Amino acid sequence: MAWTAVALAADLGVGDVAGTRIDGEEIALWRDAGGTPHAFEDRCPHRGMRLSFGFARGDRLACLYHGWQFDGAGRCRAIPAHPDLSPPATITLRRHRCVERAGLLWVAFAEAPPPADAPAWPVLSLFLDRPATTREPWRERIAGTPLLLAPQPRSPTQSAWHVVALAPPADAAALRAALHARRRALERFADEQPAASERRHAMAGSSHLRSAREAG
Amino acid sequence: MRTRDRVALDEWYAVASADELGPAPWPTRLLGEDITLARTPAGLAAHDAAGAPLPLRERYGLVFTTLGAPRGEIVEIAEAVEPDRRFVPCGWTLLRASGLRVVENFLDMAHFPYVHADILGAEPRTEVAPYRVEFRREADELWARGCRFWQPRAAATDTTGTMMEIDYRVPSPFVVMLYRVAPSQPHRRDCIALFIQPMEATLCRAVPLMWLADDISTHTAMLHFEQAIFLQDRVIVENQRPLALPLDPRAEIPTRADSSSVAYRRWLKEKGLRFGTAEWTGA
Amino acid sequence: MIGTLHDWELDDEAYKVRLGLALMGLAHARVAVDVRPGQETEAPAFRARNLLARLPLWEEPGGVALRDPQAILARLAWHHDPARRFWSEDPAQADWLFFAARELWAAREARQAALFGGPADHAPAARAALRLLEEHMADRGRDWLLGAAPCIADIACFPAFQLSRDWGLDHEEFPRLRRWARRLRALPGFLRMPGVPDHG
Amino acid sequence: MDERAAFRFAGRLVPASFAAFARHRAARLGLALERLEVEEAEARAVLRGPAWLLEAFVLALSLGPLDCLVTSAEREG
Repeated sequence: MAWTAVALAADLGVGDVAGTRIDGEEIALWRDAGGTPHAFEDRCPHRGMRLSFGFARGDRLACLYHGWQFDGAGRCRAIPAHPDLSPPATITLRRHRCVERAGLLWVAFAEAPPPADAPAWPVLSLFLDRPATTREPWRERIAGTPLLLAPQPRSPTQSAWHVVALAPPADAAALRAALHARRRALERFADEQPAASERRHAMAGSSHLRSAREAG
Repeated sequence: MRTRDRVALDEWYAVASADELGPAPWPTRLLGEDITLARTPAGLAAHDAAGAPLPLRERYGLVFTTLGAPRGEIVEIAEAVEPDRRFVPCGWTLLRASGLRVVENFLDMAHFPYVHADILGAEPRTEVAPYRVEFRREADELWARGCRFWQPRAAATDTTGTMMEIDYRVPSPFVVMLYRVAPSQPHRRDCIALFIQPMEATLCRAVPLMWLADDISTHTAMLHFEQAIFLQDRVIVENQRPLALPLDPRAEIPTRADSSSVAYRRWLKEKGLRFGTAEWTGA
Repeated sequence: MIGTLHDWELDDEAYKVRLGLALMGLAHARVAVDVRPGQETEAPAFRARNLLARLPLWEEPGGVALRDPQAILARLAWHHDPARRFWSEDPAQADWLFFAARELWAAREARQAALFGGPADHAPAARAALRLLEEHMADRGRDWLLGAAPCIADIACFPAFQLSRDWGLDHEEFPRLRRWARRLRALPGFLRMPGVPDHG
Repeated sequence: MDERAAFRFAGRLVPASFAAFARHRAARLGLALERLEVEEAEARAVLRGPAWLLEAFVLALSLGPLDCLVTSAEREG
């Protein structure tokens, strides 16, 4: 499966910027003023700042550090430190393929036929402290509602499921409750594995907090 | 484990504020090694992880030590002995970043309108005018001179905005300073120094010290101004990729505004420093 | 001038009150307190006014003195804001104020440790609390914690989420909180603090 | 407004890696690299492009790839 779902389409509004990961690769997602979603390498080519900390300006994404602006094609369009100069077309960042299908945002690192589209109703994204067990989306009926569940391997120890309904949910509250219960059960199971290192990784930054403790 | 980077070892590092040390052992970390400080009846004492005593110096209200054999001295700051200076030590902050990234960020002006919006810079006045980089071979220091940047609120006293003039000084790899025209006493220069304690390659503590020419602001106003600025910078250096400072420029695109950044990396490369760089392999 | 806030720009608890004052547009006085490195909150003069020896501290001319940010927000929203725009009639407002005070306290501890060093690792508990908040927002499917309008519970819960990157927790796992925080940042009068941008 | 500029770099250079980096950087900045000669103690390059990008080129090359130590980077014409 070349395409990976990374978010519900409804969770990335116009002008939103968000960070995500596929197999540990950091990605900046953003949606431009025209409604088109984009997925960039989460790193400004200027000085390495994560672009997921940046901000959307119309049809461009600006880096928080020095305000360098990139258009939807990933091309640098403005360098504020040199406001009168126009950046050459060769200054670009790494951009991934990004499409909106079946109420989900999908990202691919390589060319592949786009995922199937279908009418869909947003449900929620579940973020799990356990690895993805599959890369293939699957269909399942939960609480009387037919669902599409699209897995996202985020890191060796963390994943997400992005869930949309393929028909208007019969009982939305029951559906969400069932999904949260599923997540809790899966994580409990993961906790029973000999996976101390997994939990350590699950908490980004905990290692520096431990070192901070040593610092007194 | 203590780094084997000789260049990093042979420097003095600020590791504590003098007034926070008491008789109780005070553990901290330097260049990958646990060290312990204390103030005993006989005076200040420190030892490394193996229990060997470490040399100590007290200056500017800070306690300095080294794990190696420094050839240089702790930086001389002339403003520190001017009696009418307002001395503002700003306290220590932890940063999950290479101390070298922190120095490089301190040298940078182009980020003012974005990271310190409406304080040290504001759109649309984002231009970085040309400035001069100087390698002072005799003192082994790096300077960036004649820097100018439009600042809407350069200091606690400033309410109208000013074209700020700044000189930057890097006296050693983990210490960085600036001199800027004092907004309320334009014939004098404020002095701000940042002392960094590299704990691990990508973890450090830092303490800003200021010697200001300012008869107007309260001590706390000057302190809070600087602390807010520093926390805004912390967001940046904790989220650069890689966290360590790349000495190889291939992955980045410096332009003229980044001259001081390039000069700093070149100076580190020439010294052979590796701890805290992206090229550091762990030994 | 309805009162005086004892404040530090870097303090996330005091920020709740600052933000509330700004959103409600209430004129007030501020006293800047040198918490670090001056330890003024530990000094007898401050302790005499707040036994907890921490920020915030809110004092009114009539003698009212409050130290819990949730309590101060409630006072501002009910008593001082004539239109009571940030007071919710929903009894759950109190529940979420206590959530901010109790469950999200771990986020404050985690941030303190990340910024200044400290003895305890509260990050897992803080993350767990933020996951509950995300779950609530996802189930609610509405714009604000209690429904159609922002209230003081939103203000009280906001800093713990917005500042989580200060202690190494990215916003990746919290799509609904991210959108909620963006809505909050767009409110008229919104006030930023270091770590809280007002753009985007 | 393009201009043509010649640069001279001196230092301890590893010719293959210095040349590869120079080509890479010229391409990154959209500059035409018209001539490049690299020896162990010095390198010369002639490029065409906008002045500020020529400046960015010489800046990046003054740091150089990791295995090279550039001691001076000057424009010759």
